[in-house]
This record gives sequence, C-alpha cells and structure tokens, in this order.
Amino acid sequence: MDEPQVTAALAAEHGLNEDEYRRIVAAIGRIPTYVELGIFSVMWSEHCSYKSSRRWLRELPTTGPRVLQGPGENAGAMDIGDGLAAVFKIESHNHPSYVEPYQGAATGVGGIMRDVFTMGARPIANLDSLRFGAIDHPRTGYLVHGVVGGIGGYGNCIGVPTVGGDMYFDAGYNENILVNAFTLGIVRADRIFRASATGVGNPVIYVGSKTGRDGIHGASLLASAEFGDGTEHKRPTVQVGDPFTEKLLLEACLELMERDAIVAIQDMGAAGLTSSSVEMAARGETGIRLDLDRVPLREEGMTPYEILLSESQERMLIVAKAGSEDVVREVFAKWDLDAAIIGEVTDDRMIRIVFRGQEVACLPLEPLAEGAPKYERPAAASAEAEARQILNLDHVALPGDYNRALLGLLDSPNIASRQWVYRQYDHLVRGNTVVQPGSDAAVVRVKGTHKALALSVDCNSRYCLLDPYVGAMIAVVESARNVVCAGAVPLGISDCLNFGNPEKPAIMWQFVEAVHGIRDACNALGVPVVSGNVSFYNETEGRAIPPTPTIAMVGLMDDVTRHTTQWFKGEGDVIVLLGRTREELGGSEYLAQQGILTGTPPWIDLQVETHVHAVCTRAIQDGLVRSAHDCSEGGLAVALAECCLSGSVRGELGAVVELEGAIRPDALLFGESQSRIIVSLRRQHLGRLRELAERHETPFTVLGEVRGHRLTIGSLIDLTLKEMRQVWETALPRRLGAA
Amino acid sequence: MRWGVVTFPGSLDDHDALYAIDHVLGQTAIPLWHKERDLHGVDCVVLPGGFSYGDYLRCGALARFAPVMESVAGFARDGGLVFGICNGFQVLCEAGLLPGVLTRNRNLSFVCEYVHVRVESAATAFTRACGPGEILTLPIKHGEGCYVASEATLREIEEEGQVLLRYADAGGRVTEAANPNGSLHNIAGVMNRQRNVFGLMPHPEHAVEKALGGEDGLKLFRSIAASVAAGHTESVASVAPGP
Amino acid sequence: MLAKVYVTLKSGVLDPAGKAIQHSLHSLGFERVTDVRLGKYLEVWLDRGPRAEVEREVDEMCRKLLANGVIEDYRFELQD
Amino acid sequence: MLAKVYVTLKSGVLDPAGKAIQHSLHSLGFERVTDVRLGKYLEVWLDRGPRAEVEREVDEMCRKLLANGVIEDYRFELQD
Ligand SMILES: Nc1ncnc2c1ncn2[C@@H]1O[C@H](COP(=O)(O)OP(=O)(O)O)[C@@H](O)[C@H]1O
Ligand SMILES: [Mg+2]
Repeated sequence: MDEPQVTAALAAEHGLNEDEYRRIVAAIGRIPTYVELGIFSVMWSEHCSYKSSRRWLRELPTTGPRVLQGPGENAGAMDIGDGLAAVFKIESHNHPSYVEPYQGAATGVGGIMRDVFTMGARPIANLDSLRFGAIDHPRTGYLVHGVVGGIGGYGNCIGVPTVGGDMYFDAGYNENILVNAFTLGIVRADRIFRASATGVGNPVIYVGSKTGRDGIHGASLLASAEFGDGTEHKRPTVQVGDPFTEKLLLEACLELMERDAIVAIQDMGAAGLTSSSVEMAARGETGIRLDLDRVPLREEGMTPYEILLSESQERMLIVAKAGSEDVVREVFAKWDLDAAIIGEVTDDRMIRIVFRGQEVACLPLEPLAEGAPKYERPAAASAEAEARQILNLDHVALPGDYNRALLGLLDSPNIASRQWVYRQYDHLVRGNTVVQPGSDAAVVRVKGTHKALALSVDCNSRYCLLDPYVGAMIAVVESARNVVCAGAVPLGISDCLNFGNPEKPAIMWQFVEAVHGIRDACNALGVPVVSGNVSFYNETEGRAIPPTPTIAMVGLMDDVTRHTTQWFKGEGDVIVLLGRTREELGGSEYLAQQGILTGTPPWIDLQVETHVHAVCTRAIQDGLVRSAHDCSEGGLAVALAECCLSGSVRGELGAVVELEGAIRPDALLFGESQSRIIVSLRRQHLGRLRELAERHETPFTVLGEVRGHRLTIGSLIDLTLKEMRQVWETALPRRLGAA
Repeated sequence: MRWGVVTFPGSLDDHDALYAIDHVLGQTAIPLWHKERDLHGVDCVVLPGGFSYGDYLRCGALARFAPVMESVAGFARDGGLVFGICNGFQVLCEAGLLPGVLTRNRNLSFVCEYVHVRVESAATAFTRACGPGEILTLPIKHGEGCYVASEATLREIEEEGQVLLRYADAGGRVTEAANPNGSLHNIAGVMNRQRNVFGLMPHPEHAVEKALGGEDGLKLFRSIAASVAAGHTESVASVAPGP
Repeated sequence: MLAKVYVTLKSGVLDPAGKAIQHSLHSLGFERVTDVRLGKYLEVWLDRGPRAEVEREVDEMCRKLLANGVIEDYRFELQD
Repeated sequence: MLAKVYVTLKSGVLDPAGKAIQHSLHSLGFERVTDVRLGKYLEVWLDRGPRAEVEREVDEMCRKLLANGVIEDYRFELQD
C-alpha cells in the first residue's frame, strides 16, 4: 500500500496541532504510520477525548443513592425500584444534520438508541431537542422539514415512541442548527451491560451492517472543527440510516443478552471500529487485536485507514465469552444479520491492527485513551457579554393593546403549538404513553409496575446568551419543574452542551459558567448528572451559536394514576399561582418580539424553586389539583392561554382571572419570572392547598376560576378561545407549510 | 380461543397486540414467527402494525413473501379469521387477500393522531360487538394509509358491504375534513368478499385501556372473540365464496 | 447484466407527490412545468445468462414484486 | 415537451431499500441478482420552448429540487 508520508503538516490536516503531533511521536517513540495517525486523530479529537471539557465536567454531581452508572459508559443508569433501572442519554448530531438534515437527524436518533440498548435496556421513549435559525431565513423551512422528517422516519420505523422534545427558532442558529436526541430505556438493574473488554483470548465479534466509506472523520472531525469554506472538501460521504436494520440489531442484541454469552458490548459510533475497540480495551485494561480482513465490507478496495475510521451506521462490537461464538452466530442469523469474529482480547495493553497478514498499526492504549491531551483553556467574558446585560425598561413603551400583544406571543414560533412537529412522530407504539406530547412533560408508564417516568427537555438559549450561569441553572430547574407538574419527582439528568469554538476565551467562559450553573442547580435539587455529551465548534465563519446547554430531565412517579396534565379540567375550578411574579422582562419572548435582546435573564432562587416543587408534588400526590402548568416563555398570560387551549381533544375551558401587582402590567402578564406553577383545583381543596403552601413558605395567589369559552385577565385581556386557538395552532403550519 | 400474532422483521406493534389480547382481553395469544409455516392451530391470525422489512419499495410488499404468509393465505382460504392492522392491512392488500392498495397519505406526511371511524356494518365477524353506525375513536399512525382501488373494485366492495369502517367526524358525518389521509370513499377498513379477512389503518390495540386513549379498540377484539365462540363460519357461510 | 426497471403510476391514479413537486417547481419560478409524475427507477444487476431467460426472469420480478399491478405499470431494458 | 429525469444514489452511499429488495428477490429464488439500487424516475411535462433553454431549466430544477446533491446524482433526457 502506498500511503501518504506522515508529517506534522499531514497531522495538522487531521486536526492535530504541532504540539499534539510531537506528543504522539514521543509517546510511541517513532513516527506513526498513516493508519496510526488516523487512529490518533480521531481518539484525540475533541469529540472523542473531551480534551477541552473534561476538567470542568468533573465538577458536576454524578453520584447518588440511585445512580447505578454515571458518565463514562455508553449511557447513564438509575435505580427506579422494583429491580429495574432507567438508562438514558442525550447526544448531539448538529453538523451532520446541517449538511443533510434528513439523514443527519435520522442517524442521530439511531446512534443514541444504540447507546442505550448496548447497556441491555429496551428503549421505551425518545425526545428530540431542536434549534433552528430564524423561521423566515431562506434555509430554515428546508432544514425543519428534513430534520423532523428524519427523526420521525427513523424513530417511527424502529418502534420507539418520540414522546416529547423542544424547539426554538433564533437567528443565532441560522448557519448552525442543533439536533439533540435523547433515548430512555428500561433494564433489570442486575442485568446492565458494560463495555470493558476483559478475558484474554475472548473473541471480538462484529455485528450489524457491513462497513462502507460512510462518514469517515464525520462525527470526530466535523464535530471538532468549525464550519467554514474549508468544510466542503472535508465533507465525508453522508451516513444513511437504516432503521430497519437497527430494529433487527436491537432485537438481536437484547435476545443475545439473555443468553449469558457477552462480556462487553459497545456501539460503533463516532470513529467506528477505532474508538469502540480502543475504549473497550482501555476500560478493561487489556488489549485488542483486530484482523481487518474479516470485517464485513460493503465496498471494494477499502484501505485499513478507511475500515478503521468508517462511521457506517447500525454496527456493534461485542466481546463474547470464549466458546459462545456459536450462540452469537445463531442469534444474529435468526435476525438475518452479519456476525463476524474479527479479533480477540489480549493482555498487552496494545491495540494491534492486522491487514493482509501485516500489522498496520500497533499502539499502546494509554496515550490513546487516558493519555489523550486535556486542556484548561483560557476563559474570559467578552466585552459584548457585559454590554448585552444593559437594558433600561423606562425606554420600553407599554403595549397599546394587550389582546394584540398576547395574540402576537401565541403566534410566536417559539411559543405556538408544536403539534405540527409531534403529529409526525409515533408517540404511542409500545403502549406506555400515559401523557402524550402537548403537556409540560411526557409520562410513560413502566409495565409490570405501578410506576411511571416523566420526561422533559429544556434550554432557553436567549437566557444563556445573556448570562450562561443563570441560563443553565434555569434550564435545569425548568426541566425539573416540567416533570414536577406532571406529578413526578426529579430523578436525574443527561445534558447536551452545545457551544462554539472552545479555543476562544469568550466561548470557554460561556461553557465554564454554564457547567457551574448546572452543577449548582443539580446540587440544590439533589439531582445527579448521569450522562451527557459536549458539542463544541458550533460556529460558521467565526459566528458562534448562542450557548445551549440542553437539559433532559427524567422524573419518577410511584403511582402512575397520580399523574397530572397542564390543561384545565372542569368548569368552576379555582386557578392558583404558586410562586411570585417580579418585574422581569430581560430575555423574554415579549421583548424579543420588539427586537430587544438585551438585559438580564429572570432571577432564580434555588431555595424558592425547591419549595414550589415540594408544594406541587405533594398537592398532586394528595389528589388536590387537577392541572399543573409551568410558566415559561410568554409568562403568565401565555401559560394561562395554554391551560385553556392545549387540552384540545378534551373540550374547551376558558378562564376569568384577576391579576394584582405593583409592577408594569406587561411584566405582570408576559414577564418570565421563574419558579411559578399554575394549578387548578376543586374549590373544596383550596384550604388544604393554602396550608401546604404556607408550610413550605411558598407564595400563593388565587388568580380566578375556570369558566366559559374566553380568557379574561382583569381589564387587560379578553379573548375567545377560538381566536387564540386559530393563531396558536396555525402559527407553524402557516410558516412551514404542510408537514 | 387462541390468537396468533405474526412477527415479521420490522413488525413493531406486535407486542402491543399481544398485550391487548392477553393482558386486557384476557385470552391466549401466541407469537408467530415469519420464518415458520406452522400457525399452531390458532383461531385468528393478527398481522400487526409496524414497518415490516422497513416498508422498503412499498409498504407490505416484501413481507407478503415471508414463509408464514403461505400458511396465512391457506388459513384464510379455509375461512379462518385474519385481522390486519395498519402495516398488516398493507400486507394483506399486497398479498391480494384484500382488494385495493394503501398509498402515500394525501398530505405526504406521517400522521399520529386520534380519529373517528363509523362502523358501516355490525353484522360481521369483526364488528358484531359494535352497534351499526357506531362511532369509534381510535388512533392512527401511518404515512401510507390512503386507500386506493379501481372504480370497479370500489363499486363491488361497496355493493357487497365489504367496507366496515369509514373516517367520519364525531357526529358520524363522512366528510373530506374527517379524512386524514385521502382514502377513497373515506375507507378506513375493508373486508374480503368471503368476510373472513379484515384490514384497517387505525390501531385498535392502542385503544384498549381508559388510561391510555380509551377502550373503543376492544370492541373489535371482542367481536372476533365472540365470532370464534359462536363458530364464526355462520357469518362466512352467508355469502357464496367469490373468485 | 444490468436491468433498468421503470415503475410508473397508472394514468388516472392520483400522484400527490408529483403534484407537490410540480407546486414547488412553480413557486421556484419554473412556469413552464405543466405536470409532474413521480415513479421509481431500479437498477438490478444480474449474473450473465441467456438473454431471453434473463428477460423472462426480470419480467417475473416486476410482476411479483417490483410493481404493484393495481396502481403501477412497469417497463425495463436489459443491458450486457 | 417531456423531461425524463433519473435520480440515483451516489455510488458508495448506502441504499437500505435496494439491499432489502435484493434480499427478497433472493428468497424468491432469483439467485442471479447480485445487486439492486433504488432510485427515482420523474416525468416532467413542460410547455414547448427553445430546446437549449428548456434543457438549462430542467438541469436547474434537478439541482435545486429534484435531486439532493449531497447524496444523489441525476441525469435527464428531453423529448418533444
Ligand atoms: N421537537 C419536538 N418534538 C416532540 N415534541 C415536542 C417538540 N417540541 C415541543 N414538543 C412538545 O410540545 C409541548 C410544548 O413544548 P414546550 O413549549 O417546550 O413546553 P414547555 O415550555 O412546558 O417545556 C411539550 O409537550 C413538548 O414535549
Ligand atoms: Mg420548554
């Protein structure tokens, strides 16, 4: 094989800087071969090595009595009782989705599901968190159709319900959209599979689709470099998802796991065969020898370099117990899938690659894995960051017509009904979806128990841009508030940290602030981070996305019959606000609609937040309240409108509400103060709820009553549900066209 | 009675059908593997929802050649009850066991939502537990549920009373607005001429519990159970076997 | 050998996808377009064999699987 | 005028549908089949116009809408 001469320059093309190249040469005591350079380049890429983020991620709380598996494995796992564990993780697929929205999003969903079922868990629910550019940007429509189509196309076809997510439109994502996918699975707590290759001599078995030239350097390189003019030639063959094959792979893997044949198993994701084998060997403190001639190939004449770095989808690497090879073959044959023994576990802490009888790579594991570079990059707030916080409300005129203002908000692509999205997703398959998309959190029951899990994903990146520390805290507490409103107790989170180029101090500062915000909020709520993902270099031509630390929250409820939804249930019920409304408009959708993007995000007191949660949780468990809805974008007025509108199929209930407060009326109606929940209840329970609130020092205000077919708020707002629904339900279809 | 639920590669709602039958209906349901020809003496074969063989080429086109389908075809020829849900309906059409074909939704996108369907005839093995004209609320979730057939075929199935379910509004009016996928004549479910094979796009197995979207789906399962209990042949015998 | 198979919708069968494409083409300013029909194009590669026999086989594939006679027509060309 | 447009997956791009169809053809006993690729075939009907100009337009339609340049190639014939 005539391969390129390895030089510092070639290393640079592989995204390795001079210093890193020198470290490689020093670590192995010679110039690496071309194949070895490829291996180092992916293992040392930001995506695989977390070299810029590790030091900070260590500050996150990752332990707790219910944590069975924290960060470091394919996914996190938490004890939910009844001998079961919830396995979950969120992951980004941003760059591929911008290059080819349908396939990029589809393969993102496929990848995260593999991370979960490699742990032995049966996936029971997916979420998708999406960020697009301005909705009137010429490319946005195309991207939205492609991404939503791809998520549905893959999720619907593999039979895992997509039960929720979130979606925002912001010019800050015009050239760099975000597609974060989350999967939750259930497994017997004593049957969690891990990915450390042990047992010298055990066979290494390749299962799933054949290997092609798909996505070479895809996730690893693309996700570790900015977008720009250079991207064109870097662009790898786009990975095409095959959900049908993944469904077979899912069933085959779970079936095999019942057969006591597996030592370790890992998905071949970013950097495919390379990272899966290196990581498994490193975790097992063993070594692996691979014979590339035995790898099932889809294309002619593939080189070792290509075979090792291919990111073909729907593939897994298994370390089987010696002697159980036939069991593996039998199970995979049943599901019409390839299973090939391609190597074995060794004891020399080396990764050895053989091709046509020649050893084409022979590298020590240590420098590849643990020994990968770790940076504490300079972090400093930019001047803009401070300028952004300046806002003088005296220069903001009050609206002449509050009805118009509310209709304007209900028409906002960031607030309007998401039905256009979720009706394209199967959210029913597997028959566990107790609360479908359209309420604060989705609720999926756990068959064989009385329990259910509530799921929500959140992040307001406008807040994060104004103050990454507070914004990240709010992302955590809002997602927690969402599951609390459903009747669950926050259990744990998975976080997906989407940021710009970490080599820029201003970006690194955003990242560090956000990590600290998550850390402090999680500590206050007593909620651990059990898995997550970092996506840096979300930039195009030097323009970074707004910091977007997306939080996926999983909540647990012991009695599924005690769940609650956000919409009003009955004429005559009393409407109560838990929490206090302050004169806060910074970062609000209301100001954004007027083009005002400066200010400070809403204030957050974690103590108050936990009290509000305590009251709401107890009230739901005691059966006091019939609906609970978190106040988020658009404030109290929008939240009340949603309480009236979101229960569409379930009848139409209006509300008559009085609001007092010594603050600007627009802040009263549209301000986005945190730690607020709107509940509705039968009048006879009012007393008990009030006591509960007092006991937890939680502000308690009777707002009014569920009544009629209009929403009336004091003398400011009076609209029919019909006219509100018209706007709220058509806002997305009107702009995006038929799904 | 014994139910059999077929699992093709890519079947997805097979578990849900099994769950509806044994957990909710309280009857025996056994899985049938696509590679096997033995139907294990079941009284009714259910072809479940999903994306058999990825629904590549055309929905149901590849599944129809699975070994188990030879047995299902023979079972149907001998008057056995066959119940195709969503993808199962598509497979039955592709296999020629039901007239017509299901094509891409008129609006071209996958739709997951609850719809109302009107029971056109309660005098069949699949609907006897429903009232004539009864409105059922059932979920649909498909991208290719637009029922299409030739003029002649449409005329025939209408005359023969083979159309069992039609998309309608809550009041039972069959309107364009109530048609979620563009199906001709708002057809949501059809039966063969021999009246022992039935396919529908909505998912009755996802409407069997109050806590999860209502119980209307149970009526179809109960109908089949009652028919088997009564020796359903009586509902078959009433018409001369067709071509 | 290579069989190029063309599967098209029977005339009279509605083609919403084709209509949607036509609509998009218009909104992109391609006024000249009067109609669009969307069909399938398959390339089936085969081991060599007596032409007549292979043609019979391909025709059978089309009838059995590649086209649905209820709504689709097919035609194919066989190349060496 | 009629433009016959053929849209195919770029070589090297995975074709799950083609793979599944090939698998079925084998199980149906069509041993001869070695590979199947599934593409699109579009018939675009157009008002008459100067051939060169119409060809330019059709080519533009393909690039802008009919084919996804990231994973697909296209080719077309123009008939009167
Ligand atoms: N991309 C999406 N996919 C699926 N469901 C979504 C998506 N975006 C929003 N939803 C659903 O729409 C509802 C409203 O979302 P959101 O406005 O984020 O609620 P909240 O503000 O209470 O977090 C939720 O049920 C959510 O799960
Ligand atoms: Mg939200």
